[in-house]
Amino acid sequence: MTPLSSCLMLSALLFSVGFAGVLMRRNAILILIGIELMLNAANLNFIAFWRYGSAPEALTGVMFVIFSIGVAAAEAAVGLALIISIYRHRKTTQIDRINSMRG
Amino acid sequence: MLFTIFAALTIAGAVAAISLRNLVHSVLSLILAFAGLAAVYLLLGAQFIGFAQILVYVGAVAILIVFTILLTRNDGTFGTSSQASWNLGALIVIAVFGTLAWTIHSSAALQHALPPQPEATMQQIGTALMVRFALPLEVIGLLLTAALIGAATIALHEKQERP
Amino acid sequence: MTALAYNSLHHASPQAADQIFLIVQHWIVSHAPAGLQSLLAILLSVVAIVGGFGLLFAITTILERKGLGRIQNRYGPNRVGFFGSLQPIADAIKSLTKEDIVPQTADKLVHLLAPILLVLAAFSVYAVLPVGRNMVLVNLDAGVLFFFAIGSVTEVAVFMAGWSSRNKYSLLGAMRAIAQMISYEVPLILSSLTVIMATGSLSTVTIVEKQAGFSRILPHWFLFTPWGFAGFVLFMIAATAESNRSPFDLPEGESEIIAGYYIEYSGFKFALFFLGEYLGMFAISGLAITLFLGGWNAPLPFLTWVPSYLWFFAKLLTLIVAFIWVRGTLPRLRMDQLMNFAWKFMLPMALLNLITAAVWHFMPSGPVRWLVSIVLVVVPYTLLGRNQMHKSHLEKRVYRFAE
Amino acid sequence: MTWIVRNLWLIPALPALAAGLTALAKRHQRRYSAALAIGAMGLSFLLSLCAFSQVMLAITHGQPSRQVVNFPWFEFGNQWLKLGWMLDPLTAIMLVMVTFVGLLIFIYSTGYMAHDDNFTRFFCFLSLFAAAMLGVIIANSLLLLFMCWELVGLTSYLLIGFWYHKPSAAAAAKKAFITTRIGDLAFLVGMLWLFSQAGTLLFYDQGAGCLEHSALTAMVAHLTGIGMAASTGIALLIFAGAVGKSGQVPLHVWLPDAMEGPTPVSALIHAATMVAAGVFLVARVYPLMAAHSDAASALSATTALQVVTWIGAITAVFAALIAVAQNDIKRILAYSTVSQLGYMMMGLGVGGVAVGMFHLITHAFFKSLLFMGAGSVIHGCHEEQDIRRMGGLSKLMPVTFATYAVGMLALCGFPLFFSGFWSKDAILHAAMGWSISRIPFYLGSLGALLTAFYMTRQVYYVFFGTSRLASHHEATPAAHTAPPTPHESPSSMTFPLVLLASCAILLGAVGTPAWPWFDSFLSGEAPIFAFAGFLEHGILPVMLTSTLIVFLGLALGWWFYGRQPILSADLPDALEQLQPGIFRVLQNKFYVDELYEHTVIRWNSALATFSDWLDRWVWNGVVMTVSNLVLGLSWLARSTDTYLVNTSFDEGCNTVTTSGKLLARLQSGRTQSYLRLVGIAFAALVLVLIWSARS
Repeated sequence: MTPLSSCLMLSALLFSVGFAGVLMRRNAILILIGIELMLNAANLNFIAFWRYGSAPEALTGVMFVIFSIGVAAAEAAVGLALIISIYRHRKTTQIDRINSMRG
Repeated sequence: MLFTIFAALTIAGAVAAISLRNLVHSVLSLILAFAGLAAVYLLLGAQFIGFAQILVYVGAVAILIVFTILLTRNDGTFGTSSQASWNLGALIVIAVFGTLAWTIHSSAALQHALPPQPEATMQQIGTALMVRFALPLEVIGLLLTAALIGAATIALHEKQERP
Repeated sequence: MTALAYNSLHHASPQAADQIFLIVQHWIVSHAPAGLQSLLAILLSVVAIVGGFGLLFAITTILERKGLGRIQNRYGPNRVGFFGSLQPIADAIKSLTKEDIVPQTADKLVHLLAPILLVLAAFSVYAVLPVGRNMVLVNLDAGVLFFFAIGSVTEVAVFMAGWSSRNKYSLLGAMRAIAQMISYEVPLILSSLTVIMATGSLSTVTIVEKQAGFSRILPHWFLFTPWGFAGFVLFMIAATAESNRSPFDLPEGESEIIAGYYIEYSGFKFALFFLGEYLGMFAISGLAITLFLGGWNAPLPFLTWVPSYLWFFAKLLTLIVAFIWVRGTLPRLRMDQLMNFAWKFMLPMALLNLITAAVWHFMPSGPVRWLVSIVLVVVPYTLLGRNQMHKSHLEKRVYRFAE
Repeated sequence: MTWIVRNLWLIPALPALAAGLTALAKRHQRRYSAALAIGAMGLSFLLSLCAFSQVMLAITHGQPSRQVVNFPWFEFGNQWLKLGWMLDPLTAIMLVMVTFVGLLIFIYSTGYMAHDDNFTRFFCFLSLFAAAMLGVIIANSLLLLFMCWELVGLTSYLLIGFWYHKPSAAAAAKKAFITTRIGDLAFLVGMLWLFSQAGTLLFYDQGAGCLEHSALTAMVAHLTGIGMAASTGIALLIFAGAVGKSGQVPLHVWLPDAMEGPTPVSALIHAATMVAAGVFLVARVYPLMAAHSDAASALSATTALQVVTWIGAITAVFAALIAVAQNDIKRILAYSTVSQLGYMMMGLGVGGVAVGMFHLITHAFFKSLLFMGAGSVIHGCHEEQDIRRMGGLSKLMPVTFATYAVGMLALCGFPLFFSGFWSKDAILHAAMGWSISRIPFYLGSLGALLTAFYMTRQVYYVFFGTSRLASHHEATPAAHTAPPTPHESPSSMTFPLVLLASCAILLGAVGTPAWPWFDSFLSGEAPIFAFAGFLEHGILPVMLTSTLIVFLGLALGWWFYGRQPILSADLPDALEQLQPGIFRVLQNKFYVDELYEHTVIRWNSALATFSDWLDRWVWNGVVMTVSNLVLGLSWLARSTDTYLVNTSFDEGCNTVTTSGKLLARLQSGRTQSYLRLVGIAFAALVLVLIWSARS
């Protein structure tokens, strides 16, 4: 296994674990945790491709991750604010009880 | 060797984060996963990203999640979904991971020779951010400001509704 | 701590006193087997840091107790040793031999891990602090970033301690501490950004080197620029809040929430917390010295023969004495005052200070530059301060919960 | 065309602007609103002086004295309706008079209204009035004149009813508005007739105006069904408007009641300017009034002018008779105004524009002087208006007394030194030479006698004898115990009095027979100074006669009221002791109000009741029948809709709803199920891509 593929495998595993958290847990906060893990897996991919890919001096991967981290911070802030707001109205953070958008 | 240790730490933290029943334990495990990932970044030579990972994820996002957990009363009935949907979810996750793993394994992009450690000094990153990526940086700044105000608005509204 | 340092040793023999620790380290390492030499060098440095700052911790405790005693018109500890000078040893023995009590409902693992994580994080940041010429554990390219990143781990440790104790005072104290630390981290980082802008580097070593030299008698410290002075004051205020010291000691205010997040800790774990707190204070003071006070550089041109590490520790002790003095003088703030101060005064001032630094950078040197920069610092300070003073309207506190 | 002619519109526009700005002012911004109104008026006065000097220059240089500016307003059909303004001697003299008197009255009002809560509203209305009045004066179109005329009526209504919380004031305002409306209706009809005849409402439009030769000839030639020339009919209808506005018999009833308004209003509107607008209107359309066919004798007066003369003469005597028996200081002056307006009409009828207008101008000055003097008296006597309860004021209010005496002598026509003498003399002289009849001359002389008499009576009541104010206040349960002493008014009120008094004396000089400047100015000629003017036919006898008449009136007044000081307010009048029956008739104004009450108003209400009945039973029945018919039709339509159209449509809708519900099952609202689908889709997509790449 080359270093790149091991990095990618770690990323895939991390992504799958995060995805499992999103699919298999019902608490909104845990789902958010899963999403954070998936985002981190994506970041790892960028860094891995920057490290082992071609033209690393352009720093594209690093830049991408910097912005990704910024966006993730914003996402976490807004997501958690939404969870607090939902909790205030529905007295629950269980995602399967929040189905007012049901058709 | 080091990579394997940190990778194992990351995965262990991640698995614990999504499977532990206590939410605070979950977050603490998540911090472990983040820290492990930061170490992986350092191993890969991305010093700035590694420290930024710790600063943002451990120092901010995790603390934010902790605040949310403490601000919402979790009555203990949370946990996994019903058995059927749990099985279905597990199946889908395994399918996704299988496809990903198979794709990585069979990818032709991995046949390159190992390149030397690239340079990513702070000087370079700073120059790139300030020159080539100045506009995205501004946009991120705007986004963060908007998110800050938005989050505060969402979480702080309805002052009058309280009797 | 590598070949570069080694080389400089031999060519700079007049400064043997300055480099004595490096010479000793090198001598010890040269007797070890070749494969373990680098590891041993690092280990020796770590031991030196732990030992040195541990000793400083002991000195500071007795200094603080005696100093506070004098300020409060009493003697302080005066029974153990000469005028109570051996009190730290007695304290250490006491805390090591006391029973370690863990509450029945506590989350035992987290309860145990919290003080360890705190002390680990506190020690880790010393890795990038240059305590003397060539005396830094690792010269990281992103040293300041490393410092702040590891510093933020402290918050996690505090939360772990507060939450795992299953005590409402602990939890309240922890939440207060985290809120306070996050709030003051913003002005802290922003005020240090001015120095990073001025030097163009995140490396602590480079920053110190940029402050070497003198123009006539005045050293090239950033303290002696308008933005540097303002940044230093802001930094020190934020540092006081970061290390939970008076007047920002709400998280552990004895009269309000008993002792905050370490209420349920006793014996050795409590001593670890105590150690961690003080180490954090030393570290952030060390960073202040590095950023604004010229690091290990001598303050006057004719004093350069004094060993560099002595200068560092002299400056550190000065700052510690200032901390003790402030603690003995100022009363504690209220929570809302604390937050208002952080967001309505410190943050705007730090942001404006960034602009001041930029103006300073782009203007030609001369008295006009001084004048403009001083105006840019003093006018917002006056206006913001006035604004804060006049807004002291008293009204009923409104408590909000996420109900 | 000079600057002032092009920008003549500024003169009314400035007060209008001031009125608009004052309307926006807050109630407490008194100083601001007063300054605004007075400033605008002062500017208008300056502009008017410019205009006046422009006309003077034109006359001395022998240029045409009339200049007009016309502009199209809107298009209807294939015609343009045009409006415009003009500057001619008549306009110029009126502009100066109105702005000057208006300015003085504005200044006077700041003192008189100082304690009123609605100070700003008052100045807003006053400014609006001034704007409208100036608009009337400069209008070169009967339509524009009519619009401003109606605005004048509106502001008059607003100002009479200024103290609307007083029921009498509100009623007076209503009365004034409705009574003048009768005249204005005739005016409107006349205007429409004029438009249908002449095709334009512009007075002068380079030969095409309705007052110019071609249009007049056409109208004179056009005979109506009853054998009267169209021009005569139109002139009479327009004159009816003037009768209403100028308070001529039989539409005079509103003017005395209008004294309910604040005294500056009475002085400005109901003495100096607005009521004179009727006279001005007649003067303006004088070519129409005097238009006669070439066949008729040029010397004999036209029917329209005869009517004007008779109405004027009757009004002059009628109102003077009533004035003799009134006790309210302002009411006496009001009837005197009606009487003097009659003189002006008579002057227009018998002597032409110059004679009537000269009296208008002199009257404007001395009558506003008298009104403001009366206001000063009322102000000084703490809102007392009954002359029987005054007395002895000559010592307490010396300035007011002196100026009032000047105004009174001018009104009486005291010989030689007062302007009223010359203007009245001109009218009497013209009346004596009237070709139709001598009766107007005799009526005018009688009026002059009565004028001198009732003014003497008033002055004796008000200024001589002892103060009778206290007795009145003892009779009423007043809060304050000490009887109030009358006091002199503030300088803002006395200053205009003095200025007006000097004008009332000096103005006579411009219209003496020796130097008929006024006459020649109006006709656009340079004046000639010649003592020989006195020696012209009939001048000296008439002067002597009128002097005798005036002295007789003054002597009679002294005989009845001045011989013995009036001691008590409750004593009956000297005339009443002599002839109680006649006095009562006069005091009740010949019962004209009662006559109207029992005739016109009663008929009107009967008609209204009948209309109401018609409305309720006849028209309503028709409407109800139609509506029931429509209801029946709509019921039919609804049935069709419900049972035919809706059923099929409902079926379609149900189908759509059912299918929508089926589709909605896909959307469970649970995020996790969506994500599961996303996961499956992702895996499937990757597999498909790889598989397709392989094959």
